[in-house]
Amino acid sequence: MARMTIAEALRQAIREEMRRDPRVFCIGEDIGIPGGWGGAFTVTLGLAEEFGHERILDTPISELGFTGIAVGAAIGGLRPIVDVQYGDFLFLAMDQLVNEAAKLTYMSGGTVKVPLVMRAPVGATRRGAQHAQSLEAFFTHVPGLKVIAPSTAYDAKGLLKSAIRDDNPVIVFEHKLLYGSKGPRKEHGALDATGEVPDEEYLIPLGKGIIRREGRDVTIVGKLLTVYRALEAAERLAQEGIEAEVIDPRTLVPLDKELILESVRKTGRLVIVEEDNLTGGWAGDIAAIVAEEAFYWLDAPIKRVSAPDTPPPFAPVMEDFYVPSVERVVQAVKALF
Amino acid sequence: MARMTIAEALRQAIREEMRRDPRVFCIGEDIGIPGGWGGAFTVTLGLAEEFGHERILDTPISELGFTGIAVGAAIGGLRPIVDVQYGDFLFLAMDQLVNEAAKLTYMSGGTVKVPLVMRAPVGATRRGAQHAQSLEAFFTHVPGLKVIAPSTAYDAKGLLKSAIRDDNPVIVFEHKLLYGSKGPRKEHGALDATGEVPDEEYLIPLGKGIIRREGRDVTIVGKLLTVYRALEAAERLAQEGIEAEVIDPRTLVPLDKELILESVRKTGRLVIVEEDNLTGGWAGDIAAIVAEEAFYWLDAPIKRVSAPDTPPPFAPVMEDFYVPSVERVVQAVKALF
Amino acid sequence: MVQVQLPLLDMYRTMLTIRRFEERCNQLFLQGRIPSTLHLYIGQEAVAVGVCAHLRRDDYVVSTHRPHGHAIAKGVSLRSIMAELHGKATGCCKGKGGSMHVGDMSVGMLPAIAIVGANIPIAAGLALAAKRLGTDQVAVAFFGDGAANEGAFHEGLNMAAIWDLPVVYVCENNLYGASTHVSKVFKIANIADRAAAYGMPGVVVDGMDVEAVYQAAGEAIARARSGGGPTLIECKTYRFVGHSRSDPRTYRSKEEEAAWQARDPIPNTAQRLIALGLADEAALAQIEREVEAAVDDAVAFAESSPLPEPTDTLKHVFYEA
Amino acid sequence: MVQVQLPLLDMYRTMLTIRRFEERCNQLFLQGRIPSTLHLYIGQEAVAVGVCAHLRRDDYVVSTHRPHGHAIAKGVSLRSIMAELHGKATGCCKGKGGSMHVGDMSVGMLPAIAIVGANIPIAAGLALAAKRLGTDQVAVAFFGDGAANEGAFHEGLNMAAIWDLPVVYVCENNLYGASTHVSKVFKIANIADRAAAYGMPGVVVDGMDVEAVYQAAGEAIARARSGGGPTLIECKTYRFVGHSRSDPRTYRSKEEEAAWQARDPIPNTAQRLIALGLADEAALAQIEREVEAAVDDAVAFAESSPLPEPTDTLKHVFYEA
Ligand SMILES: Cc1ncc(C[n+]2csc(CCOP(=O)(O)OP(=O)(O)O)c2C)c(N)n1
Ligand SMILES: Cc1ncc(C[n+]2csc(CCOP(=O)(O)OP(=O)(O)O)c2C)c(N)n1
Ligand SMILES: [Mg+2]
Ligand SMILES: [Mg+2]
Repeated sequence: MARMTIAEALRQAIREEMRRDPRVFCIGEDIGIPGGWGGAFTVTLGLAEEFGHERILDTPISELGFTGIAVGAAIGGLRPIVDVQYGDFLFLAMDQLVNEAAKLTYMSGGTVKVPLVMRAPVGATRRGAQHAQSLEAFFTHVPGLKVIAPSTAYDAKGLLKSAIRDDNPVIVFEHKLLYGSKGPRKEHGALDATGEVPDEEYLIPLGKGIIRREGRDVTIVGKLLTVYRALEAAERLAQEGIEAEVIDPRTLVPLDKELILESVRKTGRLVIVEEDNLTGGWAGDIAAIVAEEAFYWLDAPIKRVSAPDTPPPFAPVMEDFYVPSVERVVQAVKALF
Repeated sequence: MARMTIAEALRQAIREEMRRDPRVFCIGEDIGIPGGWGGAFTVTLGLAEEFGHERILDTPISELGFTGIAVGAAIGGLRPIVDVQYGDFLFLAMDQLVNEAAKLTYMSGGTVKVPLVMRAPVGATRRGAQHAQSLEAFFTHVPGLKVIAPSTAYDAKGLLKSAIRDDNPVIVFEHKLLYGSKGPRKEHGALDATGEVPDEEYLIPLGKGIIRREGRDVTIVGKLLTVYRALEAAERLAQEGIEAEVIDPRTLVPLDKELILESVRKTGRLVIVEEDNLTGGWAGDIAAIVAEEAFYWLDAPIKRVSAPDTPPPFAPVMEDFYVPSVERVVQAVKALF
Repeated sequence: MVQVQLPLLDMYRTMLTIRRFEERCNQLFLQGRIPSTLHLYIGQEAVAVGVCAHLRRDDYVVSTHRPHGHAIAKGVSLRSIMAELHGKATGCCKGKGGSMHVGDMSVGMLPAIAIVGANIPIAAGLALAAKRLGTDQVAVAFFGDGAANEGAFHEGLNMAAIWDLPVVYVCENNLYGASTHVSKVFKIANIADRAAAYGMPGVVVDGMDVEAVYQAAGEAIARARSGGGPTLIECKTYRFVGHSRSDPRTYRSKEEEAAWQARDPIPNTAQRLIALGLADEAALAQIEREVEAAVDDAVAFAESSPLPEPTDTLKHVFYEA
Repeated sequence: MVQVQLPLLDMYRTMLTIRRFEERCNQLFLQGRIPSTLHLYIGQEAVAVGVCAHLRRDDYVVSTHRPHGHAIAKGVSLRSIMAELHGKATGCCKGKGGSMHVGDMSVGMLPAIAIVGANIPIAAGLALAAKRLGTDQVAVAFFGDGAANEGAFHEGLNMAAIWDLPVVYVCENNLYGASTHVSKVFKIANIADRAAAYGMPGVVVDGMDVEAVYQAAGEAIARARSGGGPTLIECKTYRFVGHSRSDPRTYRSKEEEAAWQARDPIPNTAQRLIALGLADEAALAQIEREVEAAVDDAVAFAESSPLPEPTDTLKHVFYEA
């Protein structure tokens, strides 16, 4: 067992998979430059020293292009791990992800495989509207893509390793405030998401959620940063006698629907918390599933605690209003009783 | 009054607004070429003859670029109407739409305006995975964009005119099977969506939905093509004694939420029908709103009738399975009783 | 110029196969026997054939919305293409793809990409894989003049150049992107000149002359295969038919069409074969019959093939080993 | 070369203002008094200043993640920039934008665009509007070497060229895109050479020499304003500081930095001013004091300004007349 940050856990996953399989390589901006930062959040730091610059491949600033190159490389027999410095830049690469990566297996009648991993940092961190968005809902909506969203170091490692071995395109959303990036890349307001990671190899299968806290009164579903908000809210609610069950799906596609449904069937109440904008968010999907499949078990309306329908603002005082707070989660839950 | 197709109604709206306001212009691929088609679905046919090639501006195949040019032109005082030949190509222009067009007003503290209209054809029409997608959910999720989805000629004209006069970016989704494009651009399987359009000028305000059919037993919400599927299903259900109310929101952002909530409060049952993929679709959002805000009026689970979570397949026999059928709507409704 | 042994007779046969195959497609389409839309390659056959004549089975081709010619030249079976166009379960994409996505990776033809320009970085990626795996495979991307104005062209060519990837970019400049003439969207005369922006060699070739295409492609492919990096080849060509189904082509003149028709590579190559003594009229007639028979066979195969099950829609979203 | 009357003293003052303003920003940042991250322009001042010296108030500038220098050169008030960096309600974007989005349309400076390359087509659009409205305004897009590898560069420059738009593209080649040296991502020596791919004039300029920048920009802006179309100007320059907050710059050598520092446009211009008899030491000292005072004033304004209300978050999603 070793205690490590999510950034370290991701790095270890990449290192182990690169050692295990020579076809695995990383491609992105500023990921392997000697003297550089190992990507925007240090995840690939030091890997070029071990694997060389062919396998930690620094690119021009050409998100559409290098994503397309990764698609081709994946089809050609490699296993690329692509990254963008901020999730917001995925909009530039969206054609390659949605129209090509996600569809080529299907369009080919199942003969072509595209084993590609796309890593993207999300979340608001004082940088304003173009470096802060949560992108999950744009991609959970795309058939042919798998989507993971690890919130602990243990999960980050186990899920990323599974993603790398998967024969399909997998998008990994990583929250900037959870990385635990150090030194100059440390983030203001970051949470301590360090955790124990076993020394022996392990994988976490895609599609398995986890109950982070058990409770009988209400189900709170969170992902990434909002798992922590939900847990904190649960502690506060417990003091008032409300026992919340907190679920972290970890994988968004394929979704561990049963875990959520079972919990709601037990608690009868559901609050979904995410950092993304309310309208069209992933939370709506969870609400819709439950409203269809666990309707008769519900004792109260389903609540979503999301960011408002605005772009992420810059000023800290507004950003703090934008990002769902523990207080908002507590209030939403209490409104159900 | 004149009977016209949606393509004609859109063309008339553009013509009237271009006559009214010299700042309005069209920009896109193959929209004004002499001897050409007037865009992929004839909407701009003949307009270059009246307005010249500066105002019906044919572009290179550069979706990101000409969308960005439209953003700049809008800020600079013009009122661009941009189009892509198929909605699927919006993924190439997504950065300009999401990161720039939608956010510049906000990022500037409300001082910059971006009066831009983006027109995009959607829907499956025997062309396979890259020319068939429904794109609505990708854009209703973006704060700062308005989104309209007209399903009749009357609405198409009135809404597009409002969109052109709006000081914000508005995305217009148009269904290929509803255009009524003629001659060589006629679509197989097209519906007759011709309708009466008044001779005198009218506008339809953004944000006002409409009840297409009244009923007391169940609310069916559709948009674009699925409004027609819902209406047909309603006729069949009526024969079995179930009176469905069919709602067409027409504008997706801002949404006429009250119209839907009121209807559900009356009927106690809700089915949402859309051509898009189930997971992450717009239908989920409607379900979530109702599960939160009209929960105590619901007598049954909320049902979504959507395309399955697959890319659009090519073979007609599979495409027909993919696109929600009247039969599926009927079954979904009956399952609620 | 290097003297090469031209497989001219083979190339003639392949060009003719593409031509006859597509003429038949068009007929079937007009009769309502194949659905959807078709982007025919008629007129441009010398390009696909001149290039693919150099390719090994394991080399890659990445094509566009107009892929039939490339697919045939790369060796995808006529049967499986025709069945795909019919939306049959026996199609090269099991009916999932359709005309714009025909392909068959077992002969190195990726299902075609109908997003203009999107195939350009993908081809670079295939080349990157080949280079990294040390296979000496080459990737070829075909694309039109229109595609050269997409951002994907810029980003893809630049990375191909800086990493010396074994990829050949073949721009088929047929003067039009849909209805739009190149003069409206380029201020430069030769798209090949854009290669200089990436430090890549660029060459202009007469795309109606299969021998010229063969020559230029041979050099570029040899360079790519031997580690010399990418090339941009611009082939000046022309589609004799509409952009897609039932395009009346009123955006261009009959004179222009006639001038290009006069340069039709198929009769011209026939004449060359005779002039060079590589074939006589009888041999050509024999080829014609064989090609017709192959097309007939493909149609018969397609028509007698089963439809997919409706629920097959749900298959192949994810890859299964 | 055309002889121009150089506003050298004004340009010196503006360069110095940018320098002192940003040095102060950096201090405040390190003290934790301004949040977020900063991309400082220190070292590149001659570019913004040499270009903007030609611009009218109603001309447009569209900038990047590194916009302070462009904003100051275009005339955005120091107070409103500093307040924006502090996240105050009095900021030029009311606290909604932050460092990467400073701008003020009342002086023609669009809120900066922090998506690398995305400002390039937007500038072409502003130019299109100016041309159509007949205002003879010019738009300038500043961007880095890194941006020249984005698809937006390709698509934007091509359309600017084919439509003869009044736009000037100023590529500030400071040798690095973040930590990546240009030699890793370009196979060509001069980015300006890419202009040829679009049929546009391209020029290389010493970006450390404000007079040279002024000269080249003057020609390009005059050409644009008079209907002669766009130009790509590549300014060879260098940022003396890190890419963003607390960048240890370990990807480049101290020698390289020192060599460029020796070409610092601010002391060099000071010397020129003295040599040309346009200023003496006393006058320069006076400018220095005035600049310091203006920066002090901006900081005082920012610090004493009110914060936005948390619920202001909900305002300005849509435009209200
Ligand atoms: C990104 C994108 N934009 C637009 C289209 C619609 N479209 C299909 S083919 C075509 C013209 C392509 O021109 P070119 O690249 O010259 O190829 P050609 O059709 O001449 O073979 C267009 C605009 C598309 N498929 N993809
Ligand atoms: C589309 C996009 N990709 C990546 C980034 C992250 N990023 C910010 S600045 C930068 C380097 C930009 O280099 P260059 O264009 O040379 O400008 P410079 O920073 O040198 O001024 C990068 C990669 C971004 N903001 N936008
Ligand atoms: Mg063409
Ligand atoms: Mg740079």
